[in-house]
Amino acid sequence: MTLVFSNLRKQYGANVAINDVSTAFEAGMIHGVIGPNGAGKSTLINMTAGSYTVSAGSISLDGRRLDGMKKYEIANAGIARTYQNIRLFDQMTAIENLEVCAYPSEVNHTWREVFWPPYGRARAKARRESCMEILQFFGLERYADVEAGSLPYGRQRMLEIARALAMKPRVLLLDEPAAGLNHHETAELTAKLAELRSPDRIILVVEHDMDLVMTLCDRIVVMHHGKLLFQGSPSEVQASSDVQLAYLGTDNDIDDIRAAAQDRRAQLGIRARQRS
Amino acid sequence: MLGTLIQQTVNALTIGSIYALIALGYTMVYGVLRMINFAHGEMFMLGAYAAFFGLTLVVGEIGSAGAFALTLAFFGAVVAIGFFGVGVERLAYKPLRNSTRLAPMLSSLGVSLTLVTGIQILAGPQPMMFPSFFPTTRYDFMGGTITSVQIGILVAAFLLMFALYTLVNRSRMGIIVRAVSESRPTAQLLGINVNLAISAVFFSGPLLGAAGGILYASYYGIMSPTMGAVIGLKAFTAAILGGIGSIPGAMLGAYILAFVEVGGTALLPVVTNGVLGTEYRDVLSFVILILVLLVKPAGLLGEPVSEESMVYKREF
Amino acid sequence: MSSAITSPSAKTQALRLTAFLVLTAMVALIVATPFLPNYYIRVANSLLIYILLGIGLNIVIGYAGLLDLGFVAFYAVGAYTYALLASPQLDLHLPFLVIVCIAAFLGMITGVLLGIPVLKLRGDYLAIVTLGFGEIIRIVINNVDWLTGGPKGIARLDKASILGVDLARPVEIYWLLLVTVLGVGLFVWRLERSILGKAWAAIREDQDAARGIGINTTTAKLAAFATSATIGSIAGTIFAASQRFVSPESFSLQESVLIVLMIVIGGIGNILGIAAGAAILILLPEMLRELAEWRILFLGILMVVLIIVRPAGIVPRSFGPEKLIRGLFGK
Amino acid sequence: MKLAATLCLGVALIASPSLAEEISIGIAGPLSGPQAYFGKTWHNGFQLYIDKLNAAGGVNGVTVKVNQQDDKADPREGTLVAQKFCDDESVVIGLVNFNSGVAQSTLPIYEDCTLPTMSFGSNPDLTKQGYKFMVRPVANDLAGALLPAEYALQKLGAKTAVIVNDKQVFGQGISEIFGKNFTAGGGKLLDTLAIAPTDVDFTSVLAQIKAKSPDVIYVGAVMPQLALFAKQMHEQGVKATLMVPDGGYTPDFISQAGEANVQGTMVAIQVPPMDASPAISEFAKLYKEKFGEEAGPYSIYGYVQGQILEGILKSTKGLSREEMNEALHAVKVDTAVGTLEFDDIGELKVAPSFLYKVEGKDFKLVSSK
Repeated sequence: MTLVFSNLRKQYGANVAINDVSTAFEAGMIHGVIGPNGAGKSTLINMTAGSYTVSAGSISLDGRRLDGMKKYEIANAGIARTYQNIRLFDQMTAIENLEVCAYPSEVNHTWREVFWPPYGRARAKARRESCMEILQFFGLERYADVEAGSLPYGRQRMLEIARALAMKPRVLLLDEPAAGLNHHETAELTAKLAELRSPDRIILVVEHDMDLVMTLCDRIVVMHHGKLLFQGSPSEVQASSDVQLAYLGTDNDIDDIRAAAQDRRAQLGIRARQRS
Repeated sequence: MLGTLIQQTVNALTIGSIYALIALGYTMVYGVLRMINFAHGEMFMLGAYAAFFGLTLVVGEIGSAGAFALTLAFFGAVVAIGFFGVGVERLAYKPLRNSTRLAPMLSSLGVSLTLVTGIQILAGPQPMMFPSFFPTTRYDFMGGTITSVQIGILVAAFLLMFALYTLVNRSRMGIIVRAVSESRPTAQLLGINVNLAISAVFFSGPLLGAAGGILYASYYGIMSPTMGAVIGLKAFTAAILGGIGSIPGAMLGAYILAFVEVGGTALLPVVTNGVLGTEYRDVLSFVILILVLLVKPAGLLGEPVSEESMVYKREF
Repeated sequence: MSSAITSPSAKTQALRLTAFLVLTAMVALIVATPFLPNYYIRVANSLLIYILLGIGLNIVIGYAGLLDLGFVAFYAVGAYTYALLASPQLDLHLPFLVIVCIAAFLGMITGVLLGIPVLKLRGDYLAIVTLGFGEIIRIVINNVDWLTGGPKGIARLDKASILGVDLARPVEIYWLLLVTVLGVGLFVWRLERSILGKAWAAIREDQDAARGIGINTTTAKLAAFATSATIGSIAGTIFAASQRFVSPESFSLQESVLIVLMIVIGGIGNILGIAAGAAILILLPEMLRELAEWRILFLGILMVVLIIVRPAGIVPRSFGPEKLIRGLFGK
Repeated sequence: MKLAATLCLGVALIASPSLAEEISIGIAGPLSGPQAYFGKTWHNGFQLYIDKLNAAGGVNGVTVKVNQQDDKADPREGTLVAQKFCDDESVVIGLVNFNSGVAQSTLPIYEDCTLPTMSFGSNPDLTKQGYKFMVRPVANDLAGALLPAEYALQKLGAKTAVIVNDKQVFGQGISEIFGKNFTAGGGKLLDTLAIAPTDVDFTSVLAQIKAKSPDVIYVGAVMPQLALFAKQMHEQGVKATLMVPDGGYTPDFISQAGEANVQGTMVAIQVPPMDASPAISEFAKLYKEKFGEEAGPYSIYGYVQGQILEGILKSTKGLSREEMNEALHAVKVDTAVGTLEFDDIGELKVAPSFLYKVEGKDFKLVSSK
């Protein structure tokens, strides 16, 4: 199973955000996408998930074109994502956030569920059980019946990943999963994500936290100014002089500050408008 | 034919100017609070009543009011309603600022009901005569007729809108208001006094609305407690048509709506060969609104909202 | 957390008592109403119709989070369906149940037809466009005189009857409405708990994220619109059958706004809340009828106060029928 | 729980006994909302006469209590009020519903509980449905629109007319009848234009009319639209004779439109001239004294209904609803607007009709029927 970007391009007017990116992501691995702010990392995720349209080039999963599909169709094709600014269903309980992911496969039985109570009860029970397993995996089972919006920030991050998993995805796109987490939580997250590595799943992580990326990822894609700068294993990336120059080099300090500022904003729960 | 055309154009411009004054209030409030203020039409009504009773209080008999007294009444009333608007915001909307979006909207419905009924009880439910703020003279012009009152309304409305536009774009307060409209949380982070901006909006919106109300009442020579409801709905439609949140959009929407209404009255029976009469005028307005929104979902001059930049996840 | 752990039984006890009191009061009222003078039965009928409308509109507003200000259009569709098919107007006199089915179907179709063009729009734009549709339908009804009688309306509608039993006296209409409200309420309650109901909630909370988990928001919203329209149309049919006269003034914008207010003041997304909201907005003005316009003033002020004190409504979303029943049996 | 309290309270109220020598009259109309003005001033007119009656010790010792209710001009609220009157046994006559639309939904209820009513709605259909317990003490639209059409054709020599109506029951009904009479008499109807009942701006409609230059414009609407129309018509330079129904027969019409703008306007109403009858001038004087404002356009009808009630109380055999109904149908009474009696379907036997022309600040009688 492979997710392929070929000659991918995104532009807003004259501003080119993604410029001719071609690469492939194999199943069974965790892929990291790194790069300075504005390099186009999140844009890649947003295009893959159908939040942004593709200006040119294509995205395909096992030969099936994803670009041009509607957002929900992409999700149903097996692409699940999390968001940079957490987007849970705040007034639904934690477990409902997961249960609702069964919608595409079960909606056709709605009438049976409504008019035939035994069937409804059986479905509800089955849904709850399978979702409870996922919650348990993330250590969230005691929050199952708590409203998602009232969970602590770190739990919300976890819950969002749990929701993505409840979609039984083939591709998991994580947009800065460690943003706003403290060291302890980041370590916990890293461990959980490592367990998610599976031969029939592609995992893509966009992240600023270098420790997390370097420990977790099997392969890293480095973006710079909308272009693909380098790809390879963590050690190769660390060894690459190009990457050092462009990313880990002189700009490093300022980026740390930016990343920290971004995390702080996320912590405050602000969903500020962003001009792309 | 040309006479009719000129006539209808002047009519549309007059009505459009009044719609615009009110639509501005809707759009500014929406800009800073993302709230539909259903009580805004009542500011329009209160403006007329305030001017009328202010005048009665000062001069005693309306008929004897001189130009000075009328001017004084006009400005006194609009400023009073401006402060009243700020007070209403403090009492009825501010406690709900961090609540759902539906809550302040429905609170404003309650305010609207209270104000209309309050005036009905205080001043009586009957329509009342309103003194004309301009002496009425008719000018015949290429077969069309223009009255001095119409000219007065056009001039006054243009001046007010120009003043607002200048304030918003040039003054410090205008910059603050625009910053808050752009993003309230960011403005807050930057240390901008958000409350001040909101108060400014709730002062100037009702002020313009009240001015519209006085012009309107003196144009038609009449005021009634329910006059705000109908015109408020139309102005709101205009604001949405132009793209709610956008100040030029509100003005554009108002004039377009006025031209659609006038054009509908004039042309519907002709175009449909009598099948649809003038009674379908409002249907035409709404159909045009819907068509515009289908092509431009955020109105004519509104900024489209991209999903990643949604300020609010929940729409209500 | 810790304070809750100290006295769980006290909390359960309190809940059980509340549940018991609320349920007893409701049952007592339902049973007592038919024995009251006709005026009270008529008031109860009015209340039940608004509860039915509230249940219908709540699907769109409370569950799916779409602000629909033109709900009254569907109410009008149902009412005029009955008026045209059971009156001297077209000299048609179909049986009540047949008309209910036709009206439900027409309501659903109208819901879908109105839904398709507007569901792309967000929040406030959706509100004004639905409002526009409501007004369009009212204006059209007011003007196609040859069919609807125009402003004069349609009078002398047939008495409703089911299987030979007349449904015309206030108490008969009361039973009809009660059965309908309970049936529809149960249906909607189960619908809310189904997977579709959960999808509506997700759309309400964050429709882009809902798309992101694979929900076709267009069809889910259309389903909400259609279900709500069907219920509104059924309510209209019963309204026409009980009033035996319909005219456009019953379907004004104010009615739509009233139903929205009812839902929000009572407790959005909750059937018990709708009943509470209807009680305040329909019963209270009726109780204060002698005060003429003062009652409206009072209502306006009360609205503002209630919304400020309880922005999420009198009955919280979580305090639904389920909680009531569970509370009673201490589960 | 609130509900329970209400209901208990209500039961207690109903059970309270009423005085034997006092009857209640239920009167329902819009007391809140946009039409509150009409309902209120109409009710005031009635109250005025009843107060006079009670102050004089009632009729044969029977005093009258007024049970005033707000129907908000809404058929649904109307039915609740109707049931309330029905359930209250002390109510023996209902003066009901300013709006024909509301009356359509309440009359069946009154019929069921045998409560006699004097209906205010002027739509001709109301009396054609076989109700045994209703009369209409006001002229219906058929009478109201005949005289102006005849006068326009015969006295003004008008050949063409344009009709404007507000698409409400009254406005549309009466203007259609005017149109029929006008064309039946040989006139030509150039156009019928509709306005919304909430409109205040008629300039665009007037521009349409101006292009057609009719001899007569008939406006089927109510105040204040009539005044606004007259004012704008003059301002826009439309030259035609304006004819309006009874709503215009009020000093407000002249003052709100502006004296100069309504000169020559014709108003049709069933009320004889104020100076022709001392009763009417007395009414106008009393009203102003009591309520501190000029009488509303329909206040005189309320006053007349009080006079009819007095007539009934004088002639009735007893105070039961049935007996009152008989007396109501058989009554023949001199009122401020002339002698009134009802035919077997409850319409006025002779519906007087008068046509006035605005001259200066006054309405001058030009024709009657």
